[in-house]
Amino acid sequence: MPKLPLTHGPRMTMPFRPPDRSHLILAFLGAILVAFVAGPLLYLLLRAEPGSLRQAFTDRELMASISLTLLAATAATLLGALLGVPLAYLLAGRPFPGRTLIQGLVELPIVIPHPVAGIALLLFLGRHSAVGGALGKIGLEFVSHVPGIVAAMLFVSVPILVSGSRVAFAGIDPHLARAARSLGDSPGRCFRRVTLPLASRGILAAVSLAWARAVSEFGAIVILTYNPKVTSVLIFDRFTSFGLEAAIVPAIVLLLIALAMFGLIRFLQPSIPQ
Amino acid sequence: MPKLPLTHGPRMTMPFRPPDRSHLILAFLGAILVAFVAGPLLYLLLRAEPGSLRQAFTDRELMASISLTLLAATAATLLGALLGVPLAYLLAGRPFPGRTLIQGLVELPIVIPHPVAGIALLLFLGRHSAVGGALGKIGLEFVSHVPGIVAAMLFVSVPILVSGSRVAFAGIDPHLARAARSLGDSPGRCFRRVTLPLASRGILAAVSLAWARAVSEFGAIVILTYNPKVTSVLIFDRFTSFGLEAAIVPAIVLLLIALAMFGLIRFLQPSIPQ
Amino acid sequence: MIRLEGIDVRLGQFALRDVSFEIPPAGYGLLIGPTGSGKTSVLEAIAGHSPLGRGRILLHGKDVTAVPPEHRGVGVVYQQNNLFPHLSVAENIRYGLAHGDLSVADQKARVGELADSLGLGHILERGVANLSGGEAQRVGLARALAPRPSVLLLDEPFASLDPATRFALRQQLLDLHRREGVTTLQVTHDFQEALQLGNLVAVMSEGRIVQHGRPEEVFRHPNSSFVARFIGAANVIEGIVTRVGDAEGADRQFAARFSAGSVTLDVIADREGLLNAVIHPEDIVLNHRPTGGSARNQLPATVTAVELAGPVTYIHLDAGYPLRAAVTSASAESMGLAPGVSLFATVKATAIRLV
Amino acid sequence: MIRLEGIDVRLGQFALRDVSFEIPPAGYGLLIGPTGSGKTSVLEAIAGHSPLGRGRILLHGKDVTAVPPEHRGVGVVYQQNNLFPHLSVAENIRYGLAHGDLSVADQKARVGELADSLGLGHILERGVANLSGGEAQRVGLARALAPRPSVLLLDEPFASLDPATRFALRQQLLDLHRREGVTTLQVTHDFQEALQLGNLVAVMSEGRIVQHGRPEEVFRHPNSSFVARFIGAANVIEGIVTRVGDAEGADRQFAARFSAGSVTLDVIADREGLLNAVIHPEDIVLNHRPTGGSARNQLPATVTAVELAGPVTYIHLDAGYPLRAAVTSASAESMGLAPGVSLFATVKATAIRLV
Repeated sequence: MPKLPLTHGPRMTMPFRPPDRSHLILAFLGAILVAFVAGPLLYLLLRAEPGSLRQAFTDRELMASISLTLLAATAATLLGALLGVPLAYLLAGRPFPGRTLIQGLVELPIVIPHPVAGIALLLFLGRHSAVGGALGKIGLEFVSHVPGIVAAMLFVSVPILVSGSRVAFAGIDPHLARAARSLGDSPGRCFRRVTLPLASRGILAAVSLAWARAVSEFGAIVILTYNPKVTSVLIFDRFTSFGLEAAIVPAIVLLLIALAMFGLIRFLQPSIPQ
Repeated sequence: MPKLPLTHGPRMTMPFRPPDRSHLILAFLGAILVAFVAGPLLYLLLRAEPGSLRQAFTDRELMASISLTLLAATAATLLGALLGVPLAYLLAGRPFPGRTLIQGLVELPIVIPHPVAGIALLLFLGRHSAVGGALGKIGLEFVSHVPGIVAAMLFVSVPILVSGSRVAFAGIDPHLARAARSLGDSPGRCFRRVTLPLASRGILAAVSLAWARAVSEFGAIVILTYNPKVTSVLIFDRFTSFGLEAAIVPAIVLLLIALAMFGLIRFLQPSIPQ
Repeated sequence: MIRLEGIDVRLGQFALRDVSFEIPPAGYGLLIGPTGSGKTSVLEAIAGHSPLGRGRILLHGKDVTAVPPEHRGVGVVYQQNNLFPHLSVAENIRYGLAHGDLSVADQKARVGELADSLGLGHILERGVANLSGGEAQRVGLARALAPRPSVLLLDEPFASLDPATRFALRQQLLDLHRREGVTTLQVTHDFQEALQLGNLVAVMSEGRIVQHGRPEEVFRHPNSSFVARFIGAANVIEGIVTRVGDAEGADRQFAARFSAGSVTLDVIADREGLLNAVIHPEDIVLNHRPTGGSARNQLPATVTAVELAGPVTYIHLDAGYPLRAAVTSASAESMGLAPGVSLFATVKATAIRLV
Repeated sequence: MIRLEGIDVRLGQFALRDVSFEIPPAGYGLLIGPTGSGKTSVLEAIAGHSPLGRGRILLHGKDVTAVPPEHRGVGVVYQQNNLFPHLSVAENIRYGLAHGDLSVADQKARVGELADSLGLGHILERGVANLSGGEAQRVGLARALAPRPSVLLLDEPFASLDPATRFALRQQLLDLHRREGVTTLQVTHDFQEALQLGNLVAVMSEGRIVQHGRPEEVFRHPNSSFVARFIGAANVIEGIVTRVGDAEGADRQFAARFSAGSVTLDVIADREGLLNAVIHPEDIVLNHRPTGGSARNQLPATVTAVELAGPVTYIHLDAGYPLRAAVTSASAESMGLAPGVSLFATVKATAIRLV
């Protein structure tokens, strides 16, 4: 895997030169792709009229779904950070038996189709399974309850959280921690004074990206907890129940939230990997 | 963004030391997360019985959905590679006006909720839009047709393809291309003899990851093209029509496909970024 | 022949300004200066990798300013990360031979010839990942020379090597340069290397060439305190020059007095005011007793440190101003020079250069 | 005092084996060797960053083998990437003072004192991102010294600096070492640095110490062809030693003949067989005509290159075997030494060391 992101590469210092002919062909092919991504989003945004957005604010179900989505995503992200950042720190540290396996496991959800994740979570956390049954006895109901939404969101955002934080920790020159130790820091003090401050920006970027991922989740939630509805499920529900037009305003609102988050993430982390 | 993946870090040379107490707390928190990811998947896989898998092969609708999924994903990935690798090459090269904007645009689909992407694509490619109407006249129907599946898969896999390939190109030391030029290579020859061979492994990894992403897509497809059904839509359909038990066998089949792809990707690229 | 005529190059924040020099055919030039002074940028400009804002570049009389890199006939060796990682040693060396009309047999012969000169025969079939630093640089050199370039550009080729490897490679490079007769320009930040290798040296600072000439000339007569300090071989003292006599020689020089703190020296000057006195360590003569005679700059001094450097020993002195004198190691021993010893340091007025 | 007693360290493929040496209190030791010989690993072991397989480490008489890094009282300066990027220069220097019972005023005083010694006063409030290489290393040095460590470890602190900066920093380091009296161990791959700085040098190769002693001693009497070649200052010729007389001295030495190709030399040996002759350049005397007298090793030779190195000039000779002789630059000039000149090179038998 190459390591040099372009924004730090030596080519940055080269002045702009007008492209030659072969570059024009490449640019043409690339432009099709850019248009294919930007076109639909722009087209959707252009459907936003002042009236329709005002209407969105009076749509109680939509507003409730947005609060639910943001709250559940925040809960999933905080829980994920609590469990995932320590794991990332361990994965970035000294090798230990099984490290490669664990790293593979936490990255798995990237390739798991979301309805499959939904089915798997439903089986695992449903009342008939040992785990789900035990958790049900202490009052944690997942299926068709808010904890199910949080669980689905957490499942899909684990790779982002753990890998992002791991890269942030691993990118710190180990000499710095050694220097801090030789200057009198205990391992804990060294973590607080050097490791954490230096990794914090990368961790924050991973947490934001995980939050955005949680907000946009649909496929696993729609199976685990259709009701109460998060916004992505609401969009799907409106679309299947009332048709395309009914889904446009909720879609625009969720798109705007996603764009705002994207802006924040780009600010925290100039180039999103992957 | 830190640049040093752990697998290349200097700590690799340090011998294993037994963890101290603070590490045990971190390991305990991490273990919960690993169990939360691995548990549901293992639980689902344990539901696979020899009989149920034999039954899967006789399930014509399931087999058809798998062929459709694999074919559409392959088409979307090839199309994406054709358009995206040239774009990645340009983005990794000399700065040009608008480069940052274009890079942001192609990364946008990461944060777009998939049902929103589905709605946007439906509007953009539907028969009532200028683009969809024009394409419809030349026989390209998207809504409820296979091209709609390909379009949805392409949309969500663009960031993976472009960013992955861009990082692969940008990771090549620019001195190598300059050395090749000074040794008599024209820009095209230098690309074929040096740049492409060195980037090929990274591009292949990006293409595989994009293909896996396309195979697992659900949220955008379910809105754009419910029928003919790809496997993820079939799982959802079986689940809503016949209940959980009916969805398990298709889910296991798709999970096995995803795991096989994950194994391939890990082989091509030891550590998946993001 | 490499000839730069007043080239300007803009590279982000940094710029080369009005860089001109010429290396004669089959000559060996060195470009030296501190990190960030623009040495590598000059090589990149000659190789054709950065467009000029102004000026032109001639190689063997031909204006190549608008010629793309692949048609300049320039061989380049970078400091590191130089070799194609997906090719073997032999494939790397042969890379530039694919374009000519050489038969495969001739290509192999050329690779073999260079491998022999550089002692690479036993590693030709290896990959390049596990070469030592010295081997990698020799492969890079062979690859650059294989297509018989008319010009060879070397960007600190010895910088990351051990002294012993560096020394051996330097010898091989000199031999090859003599045999292949290719006009060479090497970048270095080590003036010693310039003294050992080059027949022309250009000193750079902040994107400009501040002095150029024969290495010994630059070494003996730095034209500024920057150059004198950078080459690191001389004492540089800042002080005030005042005229003491009316007599003026044909070259407008006059007798003057140089004062820096408690130190006062008789000097020959061509101007007055704030100047730097450059005194080479070997021009400082040490004696236990004051000597008579014509030398009037005789400073009482105390030895602060003794620094053995092979055949010479540097004696660090406190003479009201820190000074470094060079004596042969034999006389350092016979004079019993050690920290704390008091003695007299004598410098002839004509050995003091004011810049 | 730093004392290593037979330490073994395993680091992946690489291992340190049976490393022992001692640096007296307030001494200045140097560890030299080629890249990958294990120099840095020795520092890491002393600082407490890699567990020992065997042996023990004593600092000022105290066994610290099982002591964690933060309680060893060791200051470390790495080659680069040394400073905390999220802290200012002053905060970096003060970092290690947060643990003691120093008042804030005393901490500031200590920072100010070190900043003055190292000329850092004007950049104390800056961030560390835009420091020059020399400034960064001075800040690293100040940070390491601030908590008054009993031991200072330096890992090639000058490696990435320009020669002029390197020279200046070396002076400041020597001054500080004298003033603070801290026992110091520095890693370098440059033997010249060892000659200038240290009072003890240990030469490493492949994880072992192959020679240690006073720098001048190692320079004059390398105990193996590896050391002789590595320090790069001497001619090393491989050949066969055969006894020519029966007489044997008290130290079992005898007269012998050394043959390497067409070269035959009279030598004093203590064993026969395949050995290396080490001849220092300054022990080769050059004359235009053969001289009479007692020196019997007189080789006709041709000058192949002349290499000015400040006060001395190295004359490269072909005497049937390549040789390098050192003469003063003045006599090189007066003798008219230039490539192609034929002359006679004379070496006394007692100046040839066989290893």
